[in-house]
Parts: sequence; C-alpha cells; structure tokens
Amino acid sequence: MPKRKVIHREKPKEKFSYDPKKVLSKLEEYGRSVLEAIKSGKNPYFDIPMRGLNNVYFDEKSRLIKMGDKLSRRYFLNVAHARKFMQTLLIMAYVKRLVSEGKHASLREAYYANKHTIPGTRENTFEDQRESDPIIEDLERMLGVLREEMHITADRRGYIYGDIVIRDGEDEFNASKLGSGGWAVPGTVEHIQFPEINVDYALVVETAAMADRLIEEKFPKKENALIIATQGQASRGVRRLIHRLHYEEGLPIIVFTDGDPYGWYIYSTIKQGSINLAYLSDKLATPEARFVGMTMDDIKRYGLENVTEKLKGIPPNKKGGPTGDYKRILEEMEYPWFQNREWQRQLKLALKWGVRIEQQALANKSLEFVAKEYLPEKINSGDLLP
Amino acid sequence: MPKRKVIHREKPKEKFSYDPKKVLSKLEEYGRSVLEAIKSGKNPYFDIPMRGLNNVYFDEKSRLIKMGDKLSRRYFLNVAHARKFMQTLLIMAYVKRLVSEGKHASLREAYYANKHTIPGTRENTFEDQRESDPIIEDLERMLGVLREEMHITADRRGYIYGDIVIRDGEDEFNASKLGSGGWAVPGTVEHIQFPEINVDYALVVETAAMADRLIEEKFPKKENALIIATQGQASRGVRRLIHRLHYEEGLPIIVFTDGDPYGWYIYSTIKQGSINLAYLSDKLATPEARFVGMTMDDIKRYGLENVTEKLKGIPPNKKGGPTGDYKRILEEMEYPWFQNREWQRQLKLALKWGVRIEQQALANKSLEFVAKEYLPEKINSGDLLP
Amino acid sequence: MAEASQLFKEFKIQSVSEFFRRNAAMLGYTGKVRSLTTLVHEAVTNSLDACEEAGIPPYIRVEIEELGREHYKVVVEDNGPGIPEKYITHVFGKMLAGTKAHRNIQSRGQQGIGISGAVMFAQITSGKATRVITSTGDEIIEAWVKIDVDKNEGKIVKKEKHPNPDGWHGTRIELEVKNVKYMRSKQGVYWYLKLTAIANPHAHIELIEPDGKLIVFPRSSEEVPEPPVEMKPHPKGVLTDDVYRMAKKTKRQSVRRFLIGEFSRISDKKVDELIEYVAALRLIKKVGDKKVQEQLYERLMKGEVKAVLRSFRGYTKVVKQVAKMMEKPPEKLTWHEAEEIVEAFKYMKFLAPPTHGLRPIGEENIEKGLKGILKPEFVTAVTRPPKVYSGGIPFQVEVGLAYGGEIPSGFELLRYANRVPLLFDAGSCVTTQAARSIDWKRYKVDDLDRTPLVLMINVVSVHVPYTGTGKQSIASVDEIYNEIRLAIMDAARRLQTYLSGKHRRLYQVKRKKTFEKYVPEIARALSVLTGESEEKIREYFLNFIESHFASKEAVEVSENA
Amino acid sequence: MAEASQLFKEFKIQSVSEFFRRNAAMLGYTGKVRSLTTLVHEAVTNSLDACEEAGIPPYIRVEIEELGREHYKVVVEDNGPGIPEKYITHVFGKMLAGTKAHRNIQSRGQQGIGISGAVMFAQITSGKATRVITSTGDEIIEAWVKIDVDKNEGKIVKKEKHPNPDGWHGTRIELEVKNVKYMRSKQGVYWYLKLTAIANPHAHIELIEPDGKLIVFPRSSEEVPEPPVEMKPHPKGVLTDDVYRMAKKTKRQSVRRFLIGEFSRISDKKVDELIEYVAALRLIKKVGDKKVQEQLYERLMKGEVKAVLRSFRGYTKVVKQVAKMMEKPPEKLTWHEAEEIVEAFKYMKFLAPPTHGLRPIGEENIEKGLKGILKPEFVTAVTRPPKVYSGGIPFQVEVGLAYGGEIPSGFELLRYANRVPLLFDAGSCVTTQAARSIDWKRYKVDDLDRTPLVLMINVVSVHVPYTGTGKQSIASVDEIYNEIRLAIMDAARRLQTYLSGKHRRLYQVKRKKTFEKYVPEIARALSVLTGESEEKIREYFLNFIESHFASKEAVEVSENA
Repeated sequence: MPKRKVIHREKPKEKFSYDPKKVLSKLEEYGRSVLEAIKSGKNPYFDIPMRGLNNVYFDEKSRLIKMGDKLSRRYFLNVAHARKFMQTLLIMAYVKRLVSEGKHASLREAYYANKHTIPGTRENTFEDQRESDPIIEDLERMLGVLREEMHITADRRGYIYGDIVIRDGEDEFNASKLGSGGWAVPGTVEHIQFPEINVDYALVVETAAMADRLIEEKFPKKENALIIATQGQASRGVRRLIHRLHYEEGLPIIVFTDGDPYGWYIYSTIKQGSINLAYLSDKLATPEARFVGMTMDDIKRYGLENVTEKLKGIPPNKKGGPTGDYKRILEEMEYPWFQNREWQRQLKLALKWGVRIEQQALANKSLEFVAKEYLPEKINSGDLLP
Repeated sequence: MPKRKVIHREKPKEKFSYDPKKVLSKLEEYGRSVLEAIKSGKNPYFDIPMRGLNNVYFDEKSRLIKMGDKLSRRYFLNVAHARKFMQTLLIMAYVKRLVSEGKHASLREAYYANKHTIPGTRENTFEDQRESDPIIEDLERMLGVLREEMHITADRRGYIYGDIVIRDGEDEFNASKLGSGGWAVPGTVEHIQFPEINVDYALVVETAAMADRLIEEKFPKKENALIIATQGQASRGVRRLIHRLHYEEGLPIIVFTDGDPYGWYIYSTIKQGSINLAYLSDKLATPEARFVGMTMDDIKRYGLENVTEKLKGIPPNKKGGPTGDYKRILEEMEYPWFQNREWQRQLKLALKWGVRIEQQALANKSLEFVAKEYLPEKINSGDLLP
Repeated sequence: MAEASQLFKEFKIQSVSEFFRRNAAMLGYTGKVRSLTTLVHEAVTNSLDACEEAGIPPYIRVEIEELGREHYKVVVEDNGPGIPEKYITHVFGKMLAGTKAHRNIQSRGQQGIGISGAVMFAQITSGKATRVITSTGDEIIEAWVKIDVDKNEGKIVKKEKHPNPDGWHGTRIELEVKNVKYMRSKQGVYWYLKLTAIANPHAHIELIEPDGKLIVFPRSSEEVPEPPVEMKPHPKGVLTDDVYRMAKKTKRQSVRRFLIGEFSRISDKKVDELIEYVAALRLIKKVGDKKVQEQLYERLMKGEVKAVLRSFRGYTKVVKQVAKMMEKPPEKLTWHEAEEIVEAFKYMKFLAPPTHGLRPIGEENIEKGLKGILKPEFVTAVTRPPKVYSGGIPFQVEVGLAYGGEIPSGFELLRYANRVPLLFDAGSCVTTQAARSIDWKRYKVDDLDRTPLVLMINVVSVHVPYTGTGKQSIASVDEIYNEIRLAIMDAARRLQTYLSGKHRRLYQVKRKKTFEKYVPEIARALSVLTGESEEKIREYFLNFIESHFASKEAVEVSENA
Repeated sequence: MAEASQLFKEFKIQSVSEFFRRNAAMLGYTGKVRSLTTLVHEAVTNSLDACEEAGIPPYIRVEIEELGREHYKVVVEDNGPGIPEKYITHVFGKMLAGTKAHRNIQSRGQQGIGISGAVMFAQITSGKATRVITSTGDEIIEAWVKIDVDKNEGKIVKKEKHPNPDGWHGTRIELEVKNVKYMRSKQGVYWYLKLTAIANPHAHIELIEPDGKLIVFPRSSEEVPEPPVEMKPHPKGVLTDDVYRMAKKTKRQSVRRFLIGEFSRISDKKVDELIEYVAALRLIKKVGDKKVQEQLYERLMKGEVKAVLRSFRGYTKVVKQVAKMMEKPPEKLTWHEAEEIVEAFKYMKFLAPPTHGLRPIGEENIEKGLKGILKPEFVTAVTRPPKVYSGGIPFQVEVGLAYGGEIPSGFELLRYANRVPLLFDAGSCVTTQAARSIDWKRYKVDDLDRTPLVLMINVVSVHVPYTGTGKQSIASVDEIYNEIRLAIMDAARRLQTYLSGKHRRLYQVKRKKTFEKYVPEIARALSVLTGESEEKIREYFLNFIESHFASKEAVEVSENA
C-alpha cells in the first residue's frame, strides 16, 4: 500500500451529467419566438450576451472569470444585423440536426456544411470560417451550453497517462497500459466516463517532452499520479477533462509549466478560464488548481542560473518598453487571482532578473532529477503556489 | 469475412531491427581517431556529410531523396571550427551516456544538459538550442543513424486508430479499443512492435478533425483500415511509423490531405522524405505511398465549386508574382516524383483555377459523405495518384 | 609680390546681359524642353498682361515650327494693344525693364527680364534677331530686334513700316532658337498652354505643333479680368531703406503728407500717434537701467504710449521735436529718422493691408476654365478671402476641383502662382504639401490614385514667396499652407456631397433587396427549428419587409414635402 | 480699351542693384545667421584671393562687434596688396564688377557681385556707408563707400588720406549691419572660418566674437598657393555665340590665328583638319537622300573625313572656299560661319582641356590643415588627377580624412568648392551623395555614426556646377560623383590599413586563447568516449596548440624580415 501522501483524492463535487435534450428544446424555443414575432408584424431579434472585456468580471466568491449581463440585440430588419441574423438561424438549424442525429462536427465542417451561394446573388451564406465561428460562440452564450454539448468539437491536442480506466462509448481501457504513447484526448470529452481511478492527483504538464520524461522515469507509477500533457496552451478538451476530473472525481490538480509569462498564463487559463471564454468558466475552469513550478525561486534553490534564458522584449524602464515578456508579466501582476504575496513575489523577481526558466532546464542537473527529486520534494512537502 | 478489396496487406520487405550497440561502437571509434590524431601532433578533425541542397539528389532507382557524398571537414585548430569541434564531442559523449543507460532525451533536454559556462570565460558551451540541434543533425549524418536511435526524441504529434495490436515495452493493447481518442504516437517508435495487424491498409489523414470524422463514422471498422492522423506536417515519429508499417508489416499506405500545395507537400514528405532530412530518407520515407485526395478533379466530380478557397499569393502572370501558394505549386511541379501526367494535371489545374479545396469541404455534401462515398469509392476503384 | 596696380589691370565691368548670359538657368533656360516652355511662357505672359491691361479678350496663337535638329521657330501672336514704336527696343532688348517690376503690383511675371531674356536666348543659340510685328492701330511696324549684350541695350537691326487699313492692333513675335526640343511632356509647351487656358478662361489660345496639328483651347468666359492695381506699401512690411529712398523721391510737401500719401493705412490721426511712439522710443533709449527699459518697451508694445510718455519728465518737448520733423520736407528725412519711423511702426497697430489689388480668377471662372478644357462630370471652385502673411503681404488662395467625365483615373494637381502654371519642382511646393496633407478618404475619395480627380490651386499675391529663382515652387509659409488646406477642404466637402447624392438613390433599392435575399435561407432554417412550412415562413417575412418599406417611403416623402 | 501709349507711361528701367536689392536671397542674404556668414564670407574670400594673387601668406582678422539688438559691426582686415585708390568705388560699389568674372579662371567667388553685395546689404539694413582703409604700400586711404542703387554706382561719401611710414599694405573694411544674428551654429561665422582655415592651411585666421573671445586658427603651412591662371576655352565647351563674340573682339589678324591663339588645343594642323570638316559638313547638308545623309554624318563622326570628302565630286572647290574663310579678318566672321565651326568641333577630336589653371589644395596641405585645426589621431588626403566633365570643363577632386584624437564621435562631412566651405543645402550636394554611397563597413568603420571621423571634400573647377544660385550645393554630375567616390575609397583604404594594424596585435593573443579555452571541455568528452584520462588528453591538446603558435610566429617574423 502506498504511503500516505500530502496530496490525495478528495470528495467529488459534481456529478456526471450530459443531456442532449436540453440543447434541443432550447433551440426550438428560440425558433418559435422568432416565428411568433414575424407573424405579429414585429421585427424579430435575438438577445445575445456581449463578448469582450466590457462584459467580463472576476467573481471573487467563485474565483472565476464570469460573463456580465450586457446583451446585444440582433434584429432581422437592420442592415447591419440581417446577415448575422440569417447566419444565426442557419447554425441553429444545423446544431439541431447534429444533436438529434448524434453526430459531431468540427468548426471547419460546420462552416463548410452551411456555406452555399444565396440564390439569385453572388453572396455566400458564409464567406469565411471567421464568420461561422463567432456565431457558434454567440450560441454558446445564448443557450448557456458548451459548443461540445452542441456536438461541435474543438481542435484536439494533449494526451494523458496514468492508472485510470476510461470508458469511451463501448471501449474501456487503462490509460497506463498504452505504452509510452498515452491516450490522445479527443475534441469532445462530454461523453467520457471514468469507471476506475487509482491515482492520487493529476499533474498537468505544459510540454510533451517533459510529460514523456516523467513517463520514461515511471513517475506516474511511483508517485501515483495521472499525467496530463497539454502540449502548450491547454485545449478546450483538456480543460474540460481537468475540470471534470477535479469536480466529478475529486482529483487534486497540480500544474507544472515553464517559468515564464506564457507558462504562467497557461496555468491561469486552467485555473480561472480566459477572457474570451468567460461565459464558459464554470464548465472549463478549475480554480482549486495549484502550481508546482517552475518558479523564480527554483533558479536559486536548484542552482539553475546557468540555464536561464533572457526575457524577450524591452523592460519597462527602458525606452520603448515594456514590450514582449515584460509587458505580459506586468499584465499578469494585475490578474485578480495573482493578487497574493507568493505570486507577486515570483512575478517581481522575473522582472528584476529579466530571466525565464524552462521545465527542461532541469535536465541540466540530470535527466532523472525532475522525476526523482524536484517534483516529489515540492509536491509532497506541499510547496505549491495558489 | 470481409469482401476481397483492391487494397490489401502485402508481403513485408524489412524486418524489425534496432541495435543500440551499433551506435555505441561508432561513437567510440570516432573518439579514438581524434585521440590518435592529437597524440601524433596532427590537427584532429571530423568529416561530416554536407547538408543543404548542394548535397542532395533524387535517386531514380529507389525513388528517394538521398544525400550526396560531399564532406565538410571540421578541424580543431581552426578559428572558425574550434567551437563546433568542441560541441560535437560534447554531444557525442552525451549520446554515449544516453544510449548506454537506456534513457531518452528531447532536443531541448539535450541542449540544457550540455549547456554550461566554460571555466575562466563568460562563454557557454552552447548559447542557444540553435547551436545544439545542428550538431545532433551532423551526428545523424556522420554516424548514419536516426536521432531516435541515439535516444534523442523528436517532438511528438499525431495519433492512430484501427484494429492493430501494439506492444510498447510491457504494454500491449488494441488501437481500436481506445475510445474515440486513439493512441498518441510517441516521439520515438523504434522500440514499438506490432503483434497483430487486422487491417488492409493505413489511411494517413492530414487533419485531426477529418480523422475524428472517420472514426465517428466507423470508417476504420467498415473499411478495415488503420487511421493515422498526422495533425499537419507528419512528425518524424509518424513518418517512421508509416515507414515501418509499410516495410515491416506490408501495409499499403494511402494519403488523404487537403487539396492545396501544403497538403501535397505533406504527401511528398511522407513519400520521398524532405531535403532537410535527405540523409534519413531510407528510414523515414515511403515511396510506395499513394494519394487519394483531395484533387482538383474532385471539385468538378463532386460539385464542390462552392466551397473552394482562393489560392493565396500572387499568380505568376501578375506583377510581383508568383508568390505564396502559386510559387509553391510551381516548385512542386518540378519535384521529380511529381513528373507524371496525373500530378502535372492536378497542379496545372490548381494554377489555372486559382483555388484550393480542403478535406473538410466534403462536409458540404453531408457529414457521412466522406466516409460512406468519397473514400470507399476512390480507394476501392483504385482511383489513386502515384 | 605683385603690384596692386598690375593686379587690377584686368578689372572690367560686366553688363547685366553678360551676367545673365552666363546664368541663363536662373531664368528658366535649363534643359531643352524646359527652355522652349520658358520662351513660350515669357511671350504668352506678355500677351495676356497686355490684353488685360487694355481690357481686350485675348486671342493668342502659338506656333512652333521645326527648322532642323533642335532648331525651331517660335511664333506668338496676340490681339493686344500693340507696342508704341519707341518702346520696342526697351521691351525686347533691355533686361530689367518693364512696366511692373518697380511697382507694388500683382503680375504674372515679376522681374521685367522675361521677354528680353527670351530674345537673348534666341540670339545666343541661333544668332538670329527677333522679328517683331506690332501695331497700336495705326501703321504696322515690323522690326528685327537684337540685344547688345555688352551694353545691355536693344537695337533694331532692320525696320519696316506697313499700312494698316483694317486698324489691326496686336503684337506678333518670331523667335528662332536652337538647343531646344518640342515634346508633349508635362514640362512641355502643350501642357503649359493647357494649364494656362484653364486659369484664363477669358483667353482663346491656339497651338500649332511642329507636325502641323492645330490645338484649340477655346474661350469659356467673356469677362476680361480687371487689370491689377498698384497697392501702396503697408507700414508693417517696409524696411528703413524703403522709407528713406521713397522720401528722397516723393513730390509731397512734408513728411506727414508723404507718409499719408504713399503708404496704405496711414491717416492723419495715425501720424499723430506715430509722433507719440517715436517720442516715446527716443525717451526709452536714454533710460540707463536695462530692466526698466525692457519694461517700458513691453508697455509700449501693449499700446500704453501715453502712459509711457507721461512717465518721463518734460516729455512734451520731445513730442514737439518729433512733430516738427513730420512737417519738414521729406527729402530732408535722415536715415536715422527713417529708422525711428520704421521702429515705431513695429509697435503700432494698423489695419490689415488693402487687398483690392489682388486679382483672383474667381470661382465662376475657375469652374468655366476646368469645364471648358477638362470636360468633367462635376466641378467646383473656392476662392478664399484675402489674407496677409509675414505681417504685411496680402495674398489670396483659390482652388478648383474637377471630377469624372473625360478626366482619366488618377489624381492630378495643377499649380499656379498669379495664374501662371508652375511646371517644375512640385515636390517642394506648398501647394503639393497642402494637397498631400488632406485626408481624402474623409471626402469619399477612397483611393486617390485611382480617382479621376483634378485639383487646381492658384496662389495670388503681389509678392509670391518662391523657393528659388526658378519661380516654380512656392515656399511653405504657414499662413499660405493653412489657407490652401481650408480651400481644398471646402471644395472637397462639396465633392463629397455630390458623390453621396449619387449613391443615395441606388441605396434604398439595394437595402430592401438586402433583407429579401436572406428570406429563403431564414425560412429553411426556421422550418427545421419549428416544423412550420418553409413556404409560409417566407410569406410572413416578405410581407413584413414590404409593409416596412412602404411606411418608410411615406415618411421620407412627407419630410421632403 | 486703354491706349497703348498710356499703358507705357509707367515704363521705367530698373538698375541691377535695384534688382538685387529685391532679390537679396539670391546672393545668400537670407536668414539672420546666414546673412552674417555671407557677409563675412564675401570679405574673407576677397582677402584670401588678393593675398594669393600677390603671393602673400594671408593674415586675416575678423571681428564681430555687437552694437544693439540684431545690430553688428563686422570688421575684416587682411595683409594683402591693397586696392589702388581709383578702383575703390568699383570694387565695393558696383555690382558685377571684378577681376575674374569675365575670365575663364578658377576662383573662390565667381560673379563679382560678392563684396559689393555685402556693402549694399549693410547699407539697406543700417543705412551706413562701409568704411574702407587700404594701402598698396604708399599712403593709407580711408574711404566711406556707398552704393547709388538707382545708378549701380559706388560713390565715396568721405575720403581721408594718411601717411604710411611703415609701408603697411592691406585692406580693412568695416560694415555696419542690422537684421543679422551671431550664433555659434554650423551655419554661423565661427564654423565658416574654421572650415576655411582647414582648407587654407597657409592662412592665419583670427576671430573676435561679440563677447570678446579671441579664437585663432593658426597657419600650418608656409607655402602660398600659386594664383590660378586663366585658361583658354576648349573647343568642345563653346557655343556659337562665344566664338562669334570673341571673333568680334579679338586683335588677331585672321580667323586661323584667332582660333589658334584664343582657344586651347587648337594648332595649325587642327585648323587644316577643321577646314576639311567644315567643307564636309557643307557638302553633306546638300545631300537630298536622308538615309545617305545620316550615313555620312556617322562616318564623319568616326573620323573618316577624307573619305567623306572624296565621295563628293568637285569637293576641292569647297575645301578651298573654307580655307579662304580661315584667312579673313576675324571680325568679318559671320554668325553662320561661327556656327559651322562649332558644329565641326563636335565631330573632331581634341586633346583634353588643359588643367594647369586648377589649383587644388594638395594632399600635404590638406593633411596639415586637418591636423592643425582638428588634432586627429590619424589623417590622410587624396588629390585625384584632373578630369573633364560635360566634354570640356576641367575639374579636380580632393578628399581628406581625419580620425580619432580630439575629434568627437560621429561622422562629419566638410564640403568645399574651390576651397570655399559650403554650409547649406547639404542634402542635395553631390559630395553628400557620394559620401553616403560608400560602404564604410568595408573599411573597418562599422558604425559610421559613432566613429570619430571627419571627411572633407573639395571640388575644384573653373566652373563648378552648382544646383542653385545660392552656390551652396554641387549638382550631381556623373563624372564628379565618380571621382569623389574614387577619392573617398582611396582615403578610406588607408584608414582601413591604419585601423587593421592597430587591431592585429591584439588578435594573435586572442586567437591562441580561443583554442585553449575549449581544451578542458574536449578532454572531458573525449575521456567519456575513449576512457583515456582527462588530464592526459588536456596535455596532448595544449602541447599541440603551443607548438603550432610557436611555428606560426616564426613564419610571420621571417615574412616581415
């Protein structure tokens, strides 16, 4: 039996719930309301929660970025709205077909499926995917459902490795028995279930190379951890998976990124959601996630001065500055969830030293170092950032 | 029993072979020769096959891009060479340690592991990964081995789905029983074995969205195919996997990309290797691969005029042209393996119409269309490009 | 060491003509094409000025005949008042001679070296005399004029007189030149005359090109502009030397009369004021304490002359002295006194200089000129009110804008100073800078380089501030720059209105169509969502659109009623 | 309609001075700082020229005294030969008068309007006469000179004579001016004199600034340059008018003598040749068939004059006619004949024009000038051989390069034409363009803007092709541009050699270190690969490096021996 760890699985907070009928009934409701308006000679419209910074706020209580209540009204009889009104209806009808037939489509497929020339004109219903993507986003906000629930899949990226059993449709398999490859996370994870979970926590890793290193060093087995490789910024599928593993399965989430503004932003997105997708925060974000590294303190503590890299851009005290990494750090210092002593300290140190430190820089000590010393030490002593 | 297909598994041409000892003995041999030179007062050097277009040719017989026999000599006592000479030895020593300990490292880890300040100077052994990567490439050419054989892993990208059993170390699993996620192809596939293969051919698919579509439509099962998603340009791991599946397991390779210069380039790389990696062609390339689509003829044949996109860049007959897609097409028309009637026709049509066609544009017909009509029709009638 | 007297043995005196012979480029005789244009310019300018002064609608004919390689005969004939016999040598033979150079007057040429320069250029390139045929209505005089370069004198080589039964008046000159070239470029004669015709719609101008082709720029206005009048100098614009020298020459009886009579904006009362200022300045000059002195100057600048005076004991004595000076004969005015007067001018306030001497083309005539020559679809012109630059020099800006019609695509700027086309050095010209500074997109001109648009700018002034002696580019004086911009913006706004109106009518039709075309799409989608038939949904939507536009038209009609 | 005679009532004749009074900017009197510099320039140029012509090492003192706001007294004194009494009014009072303007000679000034322009500028701004004190060694004359602007005549307002017991010779002039400003800017007097001193190392120049500060630019060379000599015009550079007018004035007996005597590169034999060419041209002109005619012209251009002549029947008769023309008195030469001669010149070959009249500063003197004034660490100069532009105008380029020492960081270009500093319009000057076109990195000047480098360029010619009448910028003539580039590149190569030598010594030490520092790294890696001890491997490598550099030094020493 493994020794008692500081980090261990907790009590679940949410239940698995996914109901396609909810989406269908909402769509039909909107259709009927348009029809009624036009019948009675009124200009039909949709009310769409506004996107953008103006309609976003940080909810201190839930500690999530949330969408405000500003609406924009999209009329049929308005030269500036008419085309979008038509497009909204087209996508709504398409989603209805997808969901009722149990099919999934990518954003690109949804675009192509709905693109055609409007009879008697040289105009297409959609000229460009840049027209259909925002309509789908609008629908997410209007209906309050994830695009995945509308059966429109996100780009997939990321894989997992560790001793958990996954049920995907008829298949059931253990994600630690798939060789070194791990299991590729699909675009949609709504339908996936976890019949068996034998790990204490999930370690979210920014780079594939680092995840592979940990797999090669047998870290998941030794430390009873699930590795989730995001391969850069976490895809929606991975973020939803993290959310579900935490809330439905009670897995503590620990994030391991490069020690640079981009890495910290990845952490921030997993933890709080992003401004673009604020309306989905309560389905995609995991505010309880914690951060193991890399931190600025690691540089001194593990003697990594030699393998830091310079921050890109112009520092704030130089002419033309701040730009690049410096600008990003200054922005991150303003994030509400970084308003604590520990994070402010890290960010200030980065500014002061003008350096960044990568996960893989730990290889400078030895290949095993990260798996045998760095991570176990920090995680088991609870040396984590909020 | 499935009906007899046009495309079916063939007799294997290569055997599984991977011997770490070969790499080690080569490294030691080079070390000894340097030592002997310096002992006898001679300026020690390495002979490194030159990189670049000048040392690359298309071998008509094997139908592969191959490396020529031009060498560049790297001396110790030469101001322009000394630093690289030192770096070459450092990486050689590192590879020796990796291989003998059975460890793998990423390019970035190899950089960090060997980076340190040279005593008594402010100079680092490597200032930048841009210094270590070429040295590793040099070693591939010098030793005639893949970087994966030196235990330096490539970035991973791509996944597979289909009824084959994979053995990776102690794990054995069926790549069609992993839900919709498929199996993520690791950076190194040298050590992977295939105890069981129940498919007729491998379909290499450019986009994840299309691969997911085919999985959702149960194409692999219905058509007895293995889906290999490259997710853009095929990674070295995927290309090596394709090569091995073809030569060691006799699987015919059929490639399915977007109908645009980038998609055709992906096909070209899978088929013939790339100029950058010419020296690895006989391990990475699969000249027998064939191409199912998208082609320019598909546009007319399936009535997709409405969902083509314009080529990017300036056509050759306009001022400032050709640039962008046009330039790329003109370059591809010069590739030796595209010197046949079918390909020249497709490329000329693209130039003439000035359009491209994506895989996902087929969704304009219906979501099922690609899996139920397009691919089965073309593949089973052998309507493939060489 | 050489003896000084020996060194000076070679000392000789150069004549003006000799000087200019060596510096022909100063006068615009540089480059084969440009030289020919300059030659024609000098002759045509003379003709236009002569006709205007006499109130005759000009009829000018230019003929360029090719005699050999880079060898031409240039004929310019007008229906002007003609030249009296005794002035012929002066007009054509002597540099720096003319009716305007010494007067404060707006004119096309400005230095009185123009036509004699042309005669000299012809002479030094071809060796030939210039043939002049002229009549003031009496007998016709035919004269061959040459310039004695050494003496700066014209001389008539040969002269004949002919009877003039029809009372013809006018002047025809024939110049034979070498080292020039006729080309239809933007710096050539054709382009020059076209631009001249635009700016002078009251003139009929014809050109016969070397290949015999006749080009007519017909008259589009019958109104001959008033000749410019001389303007008296404004006190703010004069130097001590001007006052001193004018005083020496005047026929007035006293300094006071002289000031009132020969300067603008000086009245009897102003002279009284002047006396106080001069007295105050005399007194201030004697103050020892520099700080106090500075303060007094400042107060004077504020107009507190009486207070300043009163701060000196016995100031009335000084005032009386100055008053006395005003009554003495002007020729007795000393340099120092002139200096005192000019200094006092700087502290005094005067009305802006008079502008009645300025002769803009006028909005109506600009429009006529542009219409007549360019045949555009739309034309407008703006003549700004006169303004002053540099404290005392009046000027006026006008702008014409022509769009579409027979104008080819592309923006064209036609520059003029006192109606004279400027063909060279466009880059450094304030007109170019001002035209470029305009944000044309704001005026519905989205792509300036593809819009059929011609902009003409005419800067009118007694003294146009050219950037160089070539007089082909106007210096960037802030006041002028701003006036040009204002004028262009005004004209551009009118163009914008025109362009908008053109588009508005098409717009309502288009708008209704915008909604209608989406109806089938919407109906199909809504049918999927609700189960209602497509046919019916289409009907609902089309009815809704129809009723909306019907009510909308009603509203617009009543608004216009 | 107005009567012509009435219109001409106002017709008056302007004097040259009047003309220039209205166009002072043409002469450089524009802007308060520049006007003062122009004034000083005119006086200093006169002084330098006078001293040189007399073979005296110049000692020039300039004093600027501030009399009031924008009101100065400018004193320029030299130790030149002095001016004979009767020439004083001409020198200072009459425009276009001088000893050089009418001669084909290289000089600092060129139009003979310089110093009289200064006198006039002083007069119209301050009203004061210019005080001239001069002596040729006899009595000292003190004269107050004014210009009668209307008559273009100098007049002496007051004159005194003083005994001269010490035999002083020289000239001192005192000008009182207003509307100018003294500033130590790059367009001011200080900078102008500094640049003048660099280009005239034989001159001692002193400046007393308005605040009383004395600045001395001491003489660094004792050699007074030879005065420039007059050069006869070259046949390729003359116009018909030149030949015609010179023929009218010459005292020679025949056209032949006239051509030989008053043009350069024309010998008796050349006149015989000329006769054949003129005859050939006469014959060709009569050919009817245009094609045949063109062919004949081409053959003539190739020099086949005899063959061309022989192709005409009875050509000897024509040759005889032309030969006869050469023997007639030159004043009887007609315009047409002069034209024929000039046309023939175009087809003939002549030696390049003589260049003995050009007076470059010389490499040695440029180096002295730069060293004396700038105190650099390194200096070099290049004087190119004379060249010809435009077919017949000789010119010469020289360049000086000074580096390091007391020169501050940053590149500075000092421009001269005939030793006269050019302070304005640098952008359009061929010298600037040529200097910018140089790829300085090729000469070890990696960052031009941070290198302490001064480049001086002097263009020497009888006729410098200025871009404008301001004479502050040299036109971009290809031949001159190329010569400047060649000169700069030559000088830059020398600078490169200097800079390389400085760096080379440090280089060998660095190089050895390069190899040594890698040895520990290599040893560790090689030890891993081969199992041999690090210690030993290090030793092998270090020994190898040591023996290599020992043998290398030996080789270099023997090469230098």
